[in-house]
Amino acid sequence: MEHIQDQTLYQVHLGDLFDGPMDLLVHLVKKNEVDIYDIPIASITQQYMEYLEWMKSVNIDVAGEFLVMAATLTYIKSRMLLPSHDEEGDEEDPRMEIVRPLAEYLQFKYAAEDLMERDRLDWDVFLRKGLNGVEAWPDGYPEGFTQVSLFQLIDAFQEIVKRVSPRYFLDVTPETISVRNRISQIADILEDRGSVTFRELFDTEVTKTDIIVTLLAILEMAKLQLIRIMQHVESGIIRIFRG
Amino acid sequence: MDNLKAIIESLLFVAETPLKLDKIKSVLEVADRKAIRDALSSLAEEYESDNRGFFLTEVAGGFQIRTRPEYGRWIRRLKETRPPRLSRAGMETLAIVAYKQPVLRSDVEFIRGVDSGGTLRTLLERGLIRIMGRRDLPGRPIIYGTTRKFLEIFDLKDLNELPTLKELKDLGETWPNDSR
Amino acid sequence: MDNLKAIIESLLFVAETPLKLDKIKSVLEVADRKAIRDALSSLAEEYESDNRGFFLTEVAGGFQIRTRPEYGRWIRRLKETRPPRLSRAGMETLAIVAYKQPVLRSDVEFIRGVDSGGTLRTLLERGLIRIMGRRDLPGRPIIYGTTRKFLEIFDLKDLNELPTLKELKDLGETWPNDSR
Repeated sequence: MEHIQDQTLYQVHLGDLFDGPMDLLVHLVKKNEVDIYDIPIASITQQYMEYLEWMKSVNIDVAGEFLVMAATLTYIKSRMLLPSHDEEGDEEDPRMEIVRPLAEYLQFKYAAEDLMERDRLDWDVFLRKGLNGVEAWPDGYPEGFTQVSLFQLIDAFQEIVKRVSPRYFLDVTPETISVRNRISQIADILEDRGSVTFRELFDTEVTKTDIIVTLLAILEMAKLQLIRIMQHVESGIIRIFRG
Repeated sequence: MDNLKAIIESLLFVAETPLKLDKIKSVLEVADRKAIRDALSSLAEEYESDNRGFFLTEVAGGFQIRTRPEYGRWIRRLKETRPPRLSRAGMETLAIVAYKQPVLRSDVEFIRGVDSGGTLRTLLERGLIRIMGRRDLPGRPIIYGTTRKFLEIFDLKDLNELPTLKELKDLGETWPNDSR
Repeated sequence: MDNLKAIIESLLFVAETPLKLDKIKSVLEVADRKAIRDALSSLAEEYESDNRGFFLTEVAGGFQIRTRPEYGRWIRRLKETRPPRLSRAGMETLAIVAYKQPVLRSDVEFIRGVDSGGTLRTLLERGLIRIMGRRDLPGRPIIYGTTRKFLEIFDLKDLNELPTLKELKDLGETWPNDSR
């Protein structure tokens, strides 16, 4: 038993060393100092495989993404071995399948480095903050109150869910949120103007989903008697009033 | 050390409590107390003669830059427009209203398991929630929803920006080496 | 108003987030935007010429006083700041969101080639990215973008200030640091 425990203790994830197959590939291409547009695919594939083998040998859990990339590399290697069917050589270099995503990924690696080189707040530059508000700020806030951000609101939400059953929130889905959002918007319009024509509420809709969402919002509001829906006897225009 | 005065000024600027001379001495590893003291007086004089919006004062055994009292009224005006602070109960209640609106007080209390009348009233007063109408039920209970001010304060374009539980769960755990 | 410059300076001194010109205008009830702008540039110049320990910068759509980067090491000593560790994965993901926004989780994962849920969540919790809305696709997937805090932390006036991505043809000449 102890032996097994030891093994799991030393288990490392390949992802801890490399963030993913792209990251490993960048490392190999860099180590070999080759042009990414002219990757010696056979040699890189071999090194990639050796790396995976080494990882397995030291008990590292190789994630699926690494295997997918291994398959892609092997496939490209085999395509390189086949003679080109197109005499004029118009056929695309099979390596492009990996070069394009690699180049794009590299762009963002550089961009991340550029960001790190800027004068970062709370590392290179600092603000004046966290004063307990004695000077110039005499009327402070009551104790026990904190300033809020969206994530704190979401945190509060998750806390409640942990405490009570998640089933109270089963009705919170992207679809119902969009209906709730529309209800809120219609309430805004009615607060500002008192009433609105049925038609107007659909004027800005662009997609079919939007139209359905607006319709569901109106129905829900009518059910809760937040609105009254009236039709003009002569013109036939339907108008929505605050309930 | 070059720029001793400017470095001390930057320390004073970020210090959250009055900065003791010995603290400056140890941070900068400067042996000469007099050099620090000279830099401090020269900063104090410059703030006076240059008519800065702040001054250097010796308080509670240390040095601190403070805004001039005569500008207090403007600073209070600035601070009044800040987002409100909310208690834990306030956040919870607001989260329930945001996610479950249009919602009744009894729904909120059923979920939270505690009386929430006072919290709802506070949220109403702060303009974060509003009365959308009344249910056709005994006692005509109030229906609550969030306001435009709520969206502004939480920097939301609309309620569609609220993630669902499932979506939060799908994102999985944070990376351990990223969380402080 | 007398002392407009000094009053604005005191506001900048206490503001916790970059102060927008319009905010200064409304707090001070000054109609003249140019007077405010002049006061701001004159403050910025004075901080330079007087060799102050801080400088005035325009960031995230507002103005803010910050300590000079060359004194960062002393302030870190004072505050005993530990490196604000965002992992390489975090920085990569942040860069992708910054440049490709509005962006879906699946777009990020396509580029990085790995699951990025946990990293996105970390960035959300740190307030560096935000949920911008949802795409009109099955499952209404969340759209991500960067926040004002992102601009503040990386000293950017706005997103247009992000340096352009390196041309693909230039890649491979220099290599990103392998900080492994």
